[in-house]
Amino acid sequence: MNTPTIYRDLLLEHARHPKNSGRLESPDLQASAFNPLCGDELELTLSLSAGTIQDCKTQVRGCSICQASASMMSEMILAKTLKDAAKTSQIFTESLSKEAEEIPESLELLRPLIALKTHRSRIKCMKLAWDALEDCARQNET
Amino acid sequence: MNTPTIYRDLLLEHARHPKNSGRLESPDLQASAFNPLCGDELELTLSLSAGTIQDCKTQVRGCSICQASASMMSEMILAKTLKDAAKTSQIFTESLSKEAEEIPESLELLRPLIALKTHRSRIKCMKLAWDALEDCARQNET
Amino acid sequence: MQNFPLTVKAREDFPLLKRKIHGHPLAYLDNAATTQKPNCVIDALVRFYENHNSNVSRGVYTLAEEATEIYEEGRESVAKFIGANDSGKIIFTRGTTESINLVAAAWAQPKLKTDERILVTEMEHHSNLVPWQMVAQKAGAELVYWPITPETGSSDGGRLDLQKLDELLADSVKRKRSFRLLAVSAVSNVLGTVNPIAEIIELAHARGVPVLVDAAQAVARMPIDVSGWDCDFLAFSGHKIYGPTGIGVLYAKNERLEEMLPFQGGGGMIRQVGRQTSTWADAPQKFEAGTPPVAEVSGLAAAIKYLRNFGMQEIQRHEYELTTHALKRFAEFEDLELYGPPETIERCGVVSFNLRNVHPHDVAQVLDESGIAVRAGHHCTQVLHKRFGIAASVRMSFGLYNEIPEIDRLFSALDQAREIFLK
Amino acid sequence: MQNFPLTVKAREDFPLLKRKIHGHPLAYLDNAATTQKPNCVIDALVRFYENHNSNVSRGVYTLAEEATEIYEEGRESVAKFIGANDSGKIIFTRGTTESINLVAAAWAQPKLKTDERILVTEMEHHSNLVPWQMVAQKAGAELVYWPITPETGSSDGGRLDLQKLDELLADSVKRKRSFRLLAVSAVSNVLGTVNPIAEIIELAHARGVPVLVDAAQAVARMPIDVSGWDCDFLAFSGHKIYGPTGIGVLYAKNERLEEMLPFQGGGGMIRQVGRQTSTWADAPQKFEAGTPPVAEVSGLAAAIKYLRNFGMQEIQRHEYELTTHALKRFAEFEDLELYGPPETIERCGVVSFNLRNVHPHDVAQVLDESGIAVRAGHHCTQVLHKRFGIAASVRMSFGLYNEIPEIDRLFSALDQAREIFLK
Ligand SMILES: Cc1ncc(COP(=O)(O)O)c(C=O)c1O
Ligand SMILES: Cc1ncc(COP(=O)(O)O)c(C=O)c1O
Repeated sequence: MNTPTIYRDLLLEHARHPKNSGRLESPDLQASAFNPLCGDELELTLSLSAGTIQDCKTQVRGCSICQASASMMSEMILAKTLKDAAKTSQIFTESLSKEAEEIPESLELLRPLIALKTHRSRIKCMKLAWDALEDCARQNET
Repeated sequence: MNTPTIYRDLLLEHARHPKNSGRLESPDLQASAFNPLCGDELELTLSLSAGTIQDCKTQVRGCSICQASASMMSEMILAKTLKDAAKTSQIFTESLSKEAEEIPESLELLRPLIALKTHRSRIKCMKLAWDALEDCARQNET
Repeated sequence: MQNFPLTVKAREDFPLLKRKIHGHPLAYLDNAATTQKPNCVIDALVRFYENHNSNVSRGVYTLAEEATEIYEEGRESVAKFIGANDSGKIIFTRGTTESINLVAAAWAQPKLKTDERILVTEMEHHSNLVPWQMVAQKAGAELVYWPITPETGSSDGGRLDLQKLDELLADSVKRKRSFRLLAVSAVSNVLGTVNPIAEIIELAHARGVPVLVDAAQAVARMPIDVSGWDCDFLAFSGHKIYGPTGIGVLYAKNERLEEMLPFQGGGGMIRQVGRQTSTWADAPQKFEAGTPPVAEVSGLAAAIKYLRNFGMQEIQRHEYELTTHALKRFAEFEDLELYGPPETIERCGVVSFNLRNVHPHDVAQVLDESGIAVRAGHHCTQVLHKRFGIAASVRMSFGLYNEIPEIDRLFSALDQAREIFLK
Repeated sequence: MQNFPLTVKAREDFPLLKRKIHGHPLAYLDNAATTQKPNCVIDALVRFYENHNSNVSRGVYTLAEEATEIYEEGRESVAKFIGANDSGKIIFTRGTTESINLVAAAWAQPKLKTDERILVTEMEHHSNLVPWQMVAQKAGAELVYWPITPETGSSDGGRLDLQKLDELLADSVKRKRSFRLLAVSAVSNVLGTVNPIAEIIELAHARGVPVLVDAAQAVARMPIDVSGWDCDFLAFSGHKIYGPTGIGVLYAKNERLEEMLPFQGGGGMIRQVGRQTSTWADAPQKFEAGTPPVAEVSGLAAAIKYLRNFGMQEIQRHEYELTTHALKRFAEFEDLELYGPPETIERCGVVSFNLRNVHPHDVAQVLDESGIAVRAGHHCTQVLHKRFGIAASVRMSFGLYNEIPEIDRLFSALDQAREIFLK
């Protein structure tokens, strides 16, 4: 993938052994995301307590990048408020734009993903889990 | 018009003083033709006797080529059977195709027009009167 | 004779302008039909095909990513060029005609009710008339014409009168027969009239009427600002702004985009396809079924870059001076009938006329013999021509490379037409 | 290793094939998405823009006549290429997708009755499915699927069974729910299946059902004979037969042409335009509203000439040998799932597969690192992919310039994918 081996290994590790994989039994929020270009699908289930993400799981049918991103996300958002998690998602989106140069400190964990941003066709794969997260945040607002 | 002056003068003479211009009072057949590219219009009126064209007139709103063609046609078809006239029209059409090299003897009179056939955009102008003639022939058949 | 630094520089960029026609240098004065292409546009096409050609959006390999990038950057450059704040509002089509048909089929048709009407003007191009006729007919509705000001050749001929628009709009409110849409061109392709689009849109919106702007003639001739105008839809063609054929643009503002049903069905515009029903991608992809014209988009982006280098204000000024000169020359001849506003201030780049008692075809052919390319016909505006009581006219229309001597050559060549047909 | 004189000669003609990707020579194996362009096609575009560019049909000056000639000669060369006896049956569109939408809107929609149905196959591209879904939905009608033969990977998987068609047709007669149309592809863009079009049309016509042939994949791969087949409609894209983007073709036979209402409204497709109603030009102009893609037509004509120089039979044989080789290689690997007929005789040029337990995206990206361009995804055939119980697949598809070593490189690079994702 044309990224330093260390990043690649990190991603593959996540893809092979995804964190928080599956479905919560009785989630407070759930959202699906779909990539029309390849048919990949992802379902995110969350449980909340006073606005804070208590538990989360992702069920992924997707490529290694999509799976790794979902796995990393689940690690990052646990114990965050849903609002903060959604904000992280936005910062992640911004850091994937062509112009963005620096990677914000708060996204250090996502560096292996962001390193792949020159592969513009894979951005949607990286974002699928985060799209579902933002969807949950929207649901919670209304 | 890039054709020898003698042809051009012949055409202009016809255009300026068109033969058989106008409308027959009580025609046996009549047909209109229309050029959608420039909005030119032409009306042909014919009187027949036993299949032979007794009289004909054309009412033209068109360019010099369209007018000259109508004028020449009216001269050529008078006293011909409508069938023969329609056949002449078809031979004329063929002689306007890109491939046609020789001008058939029967069309000698139309040589100044046929000489302009390299101007493909003017073919429709040349054919307007003849289209109306073929329309009349079709009406007569049915 | 004035000196045009812009032109002198520009002419070098257009290889076709070097052509000789019947032994004469080409004076290309049919820019309202299509413009010539600068080297940078031709090069963009070649560069795309030689280096980046691939299908867009659906591939993860390098070439496909490059092509997708070129395509989406093209969208962004169009957005910036016409003042749209979001490239998601830019839909690529085949041309102005398809853009307008898209609005007709995907937005107007599903919405139009029998008691509604569509407002058009008498100066519209067939491409901004016939789609509305087709839509209206299917719905059992009708077109209403905003007439042009009456006196041909007089100082107020061939324009759109805002007061008249206000009356039409007020009347429609009174009669409870609302207008579903006002479809109006920014610049007439026959009269050259520059219509007051900002004011038109303001009046129409005050009565709740959305406005589609046919900017086919305007985009190459003046700055466009869809956001400032707040127009609902705007359409134009690549080939009329020094870009390639086969590419056009539809801009739609968000509210309208949301109201639009899909246009054509096929690859790229879907989300999920079931056996009987499907769901749709988001705009703009929703309206772009099938493999898009990627090479053409790269050429269009090159054309836009070229125009921005000159500056649209500069080009506008240039065409203004050419038009002024042409109108001045018309005043010299009694046998020339001029259509449209005789004041340069209200028109740009396009001048149509007739040489009395000579058919426009004959005039154009004689001009061609001197290497001057002008158009003869109804220029796809039969309603307008009928309004003037004529079937056809001769049209000269300018581009950024035209020069005053070319216009003078036209007036000289008209003498030959007089000589041949009127002697 | 075999030697392909055709390929060796052809590769020189395609500038893009000289590109290096990540340091490797490009192996372009995504020809089903779009083909690369030979120099003669690129040159045709440049020549048009540098020498003849002008709008068609409406001008009497020299340039306009040249452009019109180029456009109409392009129509003739397309007619000859697909065996149509009359260029008047050739309608230029934006691509296959638009051609099919044209038939849907101008022919099927006005005719379709609620109790009629449209017959499609499970292997159709979204562009030959979604338009029919849209038409059917508006009419309250439905699609019927002619299923593909069942066993994937077995010797009769992924084909269309003529006996099944006969049953479907007979059943429709019995139930008095006739098919308005059968829409079927000549070659599947995923399975590579070559469908027996002549026999299909014969069966359908015997029951009075018109047939639309989606020839997007077939036209670059085998001789086409619309007259011999007696097909009602045939659609294809320029960009998939080594021609430019932005151009497509719809062939329609006379009976169907006469039944078709206009498609889009605008310049060029009219006869007379009144204030409320208009009349239409004859076919094919009736269906070509707006400024046509003249440059693209000149490029398409150059592509056709290029293909005729090789001979379609020769190209077919070439792709047959490539496909045979690929299928032979597949037999070596247990972890590769192959879709579609495993016999070369029934397929051509397109081979889709999956590496078990590795996502197609990941496979394609690893192949790209070795300079091999293949497609990963559903290839605009979600219905077909669902039929196989998968979301996506990897597709390699050949062009006349591909060589056996490129296919071998792909199989070697698959080892790297195994190494990375399955170790
Ligand atoms: C079988 C088939 N039909 C239709 C299409 C659509 O062609 P286009 O995208 O050029 O309109 C394609 C290719 O994408 C195809 O392979
Ligand atoms: C004002 C106007 N509208 C629409 C069109 C149609 O544009 P196109 O033929 O590129 O679709 C033209 C030009 O032909 C035009 O001048």
